[in-house]
Amino acid sequence: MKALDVQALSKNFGGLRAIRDISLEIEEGERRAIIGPNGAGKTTLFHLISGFLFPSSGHLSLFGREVTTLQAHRRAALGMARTFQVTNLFQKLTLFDNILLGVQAIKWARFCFFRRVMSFREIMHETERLLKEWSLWEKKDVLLKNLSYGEQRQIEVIMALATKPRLLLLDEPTAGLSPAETASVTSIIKGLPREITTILIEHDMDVAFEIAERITVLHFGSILAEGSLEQIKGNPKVTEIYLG
Amino acid sequence: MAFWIIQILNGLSFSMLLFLVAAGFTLIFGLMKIINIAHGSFYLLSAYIGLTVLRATENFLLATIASSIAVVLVGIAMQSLFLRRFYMKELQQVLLTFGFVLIIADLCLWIWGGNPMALPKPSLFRGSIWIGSVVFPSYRLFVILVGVIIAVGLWIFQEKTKFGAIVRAGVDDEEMLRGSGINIQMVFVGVFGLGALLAGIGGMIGGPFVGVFPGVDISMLLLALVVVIIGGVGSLRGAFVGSLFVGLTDNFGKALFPELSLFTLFAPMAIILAIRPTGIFGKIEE
Amino acid sequence: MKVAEIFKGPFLLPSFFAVLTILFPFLFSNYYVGLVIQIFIMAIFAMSLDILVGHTGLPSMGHAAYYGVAGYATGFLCLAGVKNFWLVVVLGMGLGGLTAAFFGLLAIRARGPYFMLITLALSQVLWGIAFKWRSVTKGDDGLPGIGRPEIGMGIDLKPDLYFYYFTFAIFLIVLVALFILLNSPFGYTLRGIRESESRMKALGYNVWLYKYVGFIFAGIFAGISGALWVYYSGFVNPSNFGVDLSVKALLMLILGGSGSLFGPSIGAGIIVLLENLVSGFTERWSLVLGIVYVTVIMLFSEGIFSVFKRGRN
Amino acid sequence: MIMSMFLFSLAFGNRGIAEAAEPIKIGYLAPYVGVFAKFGSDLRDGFKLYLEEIGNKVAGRQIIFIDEDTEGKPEVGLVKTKKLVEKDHVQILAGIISSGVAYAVRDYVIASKVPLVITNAGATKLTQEQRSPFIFRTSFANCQQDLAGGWYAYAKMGARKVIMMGSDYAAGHEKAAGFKKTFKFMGGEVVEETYPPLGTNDFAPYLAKVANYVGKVDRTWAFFAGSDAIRFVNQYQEYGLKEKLKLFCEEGVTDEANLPSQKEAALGVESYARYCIGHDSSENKRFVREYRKKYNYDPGSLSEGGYVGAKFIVKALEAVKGKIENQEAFLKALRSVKFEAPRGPVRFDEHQNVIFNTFIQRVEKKDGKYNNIVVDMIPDVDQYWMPKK
Repeated sequence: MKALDVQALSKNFGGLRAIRDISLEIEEGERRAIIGPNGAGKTTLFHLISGFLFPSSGHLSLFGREVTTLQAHRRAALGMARTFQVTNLFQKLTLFDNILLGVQAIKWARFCFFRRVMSFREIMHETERLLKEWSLWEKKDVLLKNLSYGEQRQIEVIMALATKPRLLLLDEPTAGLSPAETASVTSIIKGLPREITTILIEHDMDVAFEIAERITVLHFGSILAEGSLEQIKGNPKVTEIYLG
Repeated sequence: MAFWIIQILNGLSFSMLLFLVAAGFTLIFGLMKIINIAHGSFYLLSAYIGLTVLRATENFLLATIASSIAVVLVGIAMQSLFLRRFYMKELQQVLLTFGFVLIIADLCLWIWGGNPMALPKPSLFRGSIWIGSVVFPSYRLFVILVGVIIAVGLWIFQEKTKFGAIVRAGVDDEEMLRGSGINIQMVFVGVFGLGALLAGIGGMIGGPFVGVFPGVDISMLLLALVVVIIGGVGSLRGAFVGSLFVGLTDNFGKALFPELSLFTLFAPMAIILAIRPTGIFGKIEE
Repeated sequence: MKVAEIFKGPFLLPSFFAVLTILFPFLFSNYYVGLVIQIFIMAIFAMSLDILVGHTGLPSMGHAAYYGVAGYATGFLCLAGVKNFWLVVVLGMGLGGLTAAFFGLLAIRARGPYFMLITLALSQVLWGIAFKWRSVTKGDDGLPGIGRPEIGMGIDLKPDLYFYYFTFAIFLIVLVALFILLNSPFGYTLRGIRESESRMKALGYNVWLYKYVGFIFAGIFAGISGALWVYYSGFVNPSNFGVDLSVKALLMLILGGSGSLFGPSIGAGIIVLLENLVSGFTERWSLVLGIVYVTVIMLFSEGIFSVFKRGRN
Repeated sequence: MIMSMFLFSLAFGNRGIAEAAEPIKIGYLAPYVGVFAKFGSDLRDGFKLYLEEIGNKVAGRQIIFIDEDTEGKPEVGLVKTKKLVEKDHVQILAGIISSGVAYAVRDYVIASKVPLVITNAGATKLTQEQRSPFIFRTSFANCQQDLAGGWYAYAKMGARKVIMMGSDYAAGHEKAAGFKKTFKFMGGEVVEETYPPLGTNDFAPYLAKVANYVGKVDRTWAFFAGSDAIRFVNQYQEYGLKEKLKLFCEEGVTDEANLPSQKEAALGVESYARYCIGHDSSENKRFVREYRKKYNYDPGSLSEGGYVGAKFIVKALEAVKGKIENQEAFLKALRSVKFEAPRGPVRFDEHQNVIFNTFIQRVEKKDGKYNNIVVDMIPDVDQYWMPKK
């Protein structure tokens, strides 16, 4: 069954045609990277897939279900999670509360208003487990704004995983990280369970090749090339647009 | 027949006054995104200062100049010394303006007392003129004239001058304006001063028929709010159309079915709020 | 946390004040007892607003709308002979919530300054109706002669002393209710929305729905304070919808520190005391208040305790 | 919760005031802001004039006069009344201009058992269905002189059809009802009634409608108070209606307090009033002379209302030798006070509302000054007065 099926998708901002007639199919469990120079339309494509933007034309279906005009939170409820290129977390809340909101997002308990969160055992334990697994437990009471940029990038990924997604969209997860931090985030992503389909936007070619099995190259809003690592490495057009 | 002409002229004169007050209010909100609760206080202060100068010199023009200068200085001081510190923090700025309402209102009460007063009309427009079989005060025609002149002036300022273009850009996308290297704080001071000036002129124009009394600041603020919501937030065209609508509805409401008159003001506002929260010409801010 | 823990640790200071407020009426004249009743009622009103401002990041400038609706409901019911407090206050809360449900549909679409403008405008629509619909609301003269209610158990609320303890009890109930509401999953979600709506949407939360339900809760709790005020003063008129009331509630949050449990109550205490005691000393009390408000915002824009908090972390 | 600490230190132990010949505290409520501001200060000046005449002392006890501003708003009036009773512990309350404020404070005054002597607010029900032994009125009920006016318009002025314009608050509607009752009783017809809101600045829309009735009705009845009255009379002349459709209004419209701002616009306007400055009794001449000497402006009906209110209270205090604490005796004494006031003989009816003669007056200009002169007088008018057909 296809995790994501994109049919002739395009998006115009007034005169600017940001996404031109893109079709894309990603199998369940696959690890796809979308690469391309700045302004190729990578993040816009992500917004269209995740429902933050609605397409001018074309269709989009998630695990076989038509979602073209479905609101962002409804798509997330179908098992899609995403991270943001610019860190987008709850700065004035503690690390524990941040992850808790992720864990709670898929539980019915989230609507409860007459019992304190602490009384929901499974939410508290799940949050604790996640934090311990990522060895961040001792920083659980620190306000997020007091954590380093590197840690915050890591938490973006943890937050997405907290909702137990079937499809994970990662928007430049290693942007602005030191080589050591990049290595640790890359190994975390590689270590994800196989059944989670992962789509990765990456500016850095090496990271893309490290994680993904297939690559799609985007250029001025349309697909320049698509294929396995070897096909893309050997493709002259790809090297041309990168080396320019 | 004369009844309708009189009513339309009455309505128009009130509309022009509303336009002066609403135009400043909507400019300040459009660009700086704050609800200036102290906007009515400019009307109050200007009318009182104008009254004092008029009593001393009997010269309406001189009084208008004096009160306008005073009010603009107060406006600029309020923006550059206080509101500026809370740039991008709308809630704190709005609450600050509420503090100024209390200060200005009580100072005026202290200096000019609590007795409602009316400014004497300019000597040229004291009489009344005949329209058909009915008499109509000439001062109200003067008010309509001043309103139209200022409306045209503002239109030219906004469409033709450089500062006008900057203000329009700011209203549309303030972040972009900041990005383009223009000193945004100077633009804010300019707009706040202009808003104060307009409300100040409104105070002088409204002085003779609406009068000046403790509480007129809040009632003027509410009227400006109704005009801006109906006409469209942040747009001068909206303020003009809104003030025409409100001025005429209020006037005909009072004349034809008086017991509902205030309600005829708020009902259209409620309807427009339900359909299009930022008014006819306003921009939807999702 | 079991109940016992509540009165240990962080709750030591507030429980000391609780005991003090119980002894209070025996130490002060009826006038100050009346003042503290006003503080309790205003604290409930400010706490209800804080659901929106402090926890959801929605700066409502028309919160007096629900306070006034519940006030008029109390007035009409009482004049129609309904004496039972619980029935009236539940109806007041219901009407407050209903008004918020209707206004929420209009206001929640907008954001930040536009949200402030629309909520302000909506509350003034109700002011206009109350002021103008003379045949029903008696306009500016309002509805006088609203007696104190009966709460069963044979307690007569006419003397301010009993009404004092009754209002204090309602204040505590609201405090605990809000403590639970704001620490429930729903409360956490509201704070998540305050911090970043887009992140919450990406996690799968229906952000509009939570804001809407939060808006209704704020209306319901505001209804309690609206009803209590009318029972305390025995009078309601269009000023119960006043702009000054909505703005004063915002000031209480800024002063006491929004987003905290006791912030709104502290802010309410300071402002009610300021208004009544300052007017006792000088005829220019409104000028003094204006200056105090401006100075407070300039110095403690995150609330009076932000100065200490800044030091701590 | 810091307010408990704050209060604890502030007000501990303010009980137990020294015994000696305790002063008598009178709490006074009047508006010094807004539409009724001028009326408020007139009412206080008249009240204080009498207190000064008796040296602020009754039976050896000092009188302390504590003054609070109601801003003419019912909710503010209630808060200030509570402050006077609970904080200042006043023994008598007096004043109140607006009927709205009077209704708002009624229940609290009765509950706290402090006698209230209303020196202006004509709220009718307070001395009728909602009367109480604690509430007295020395000014007028909101239909009292209007009943006489309605009869006079029909019987003496020959008016058959009128239009009516009143201020849209308690007093406006109650006074209109009084005038309508006797005018219709005599056979007159009220063609139209309009009630512009209190504090209307711009009467233009209403006056344009009045212009339609020129030649179709005999009189325009009007009741507005304070600054509304000033604007109404001025704009009535501005729209050229003064000559074409004569006004016949309640005294508040062309009261002495308003004449300096109305001047020419009020000349010749007739009204019915409980007090007229032109009344030539020795007591009135003395009062007018003293008032002008102390405040150098002309006393209007509000000034006289304040003066008479103070005299009623002091006369009752003298009757009980200053023992205000014996409330039963004080109230009984107050009920039976009778004396010759500037407006003429005054006494209370059994519902504790004052009885007086009603004047018909007209504004005349004499050596540059505008004043009301007496045209006619209807004796002994009380709040239930009806003409004999």
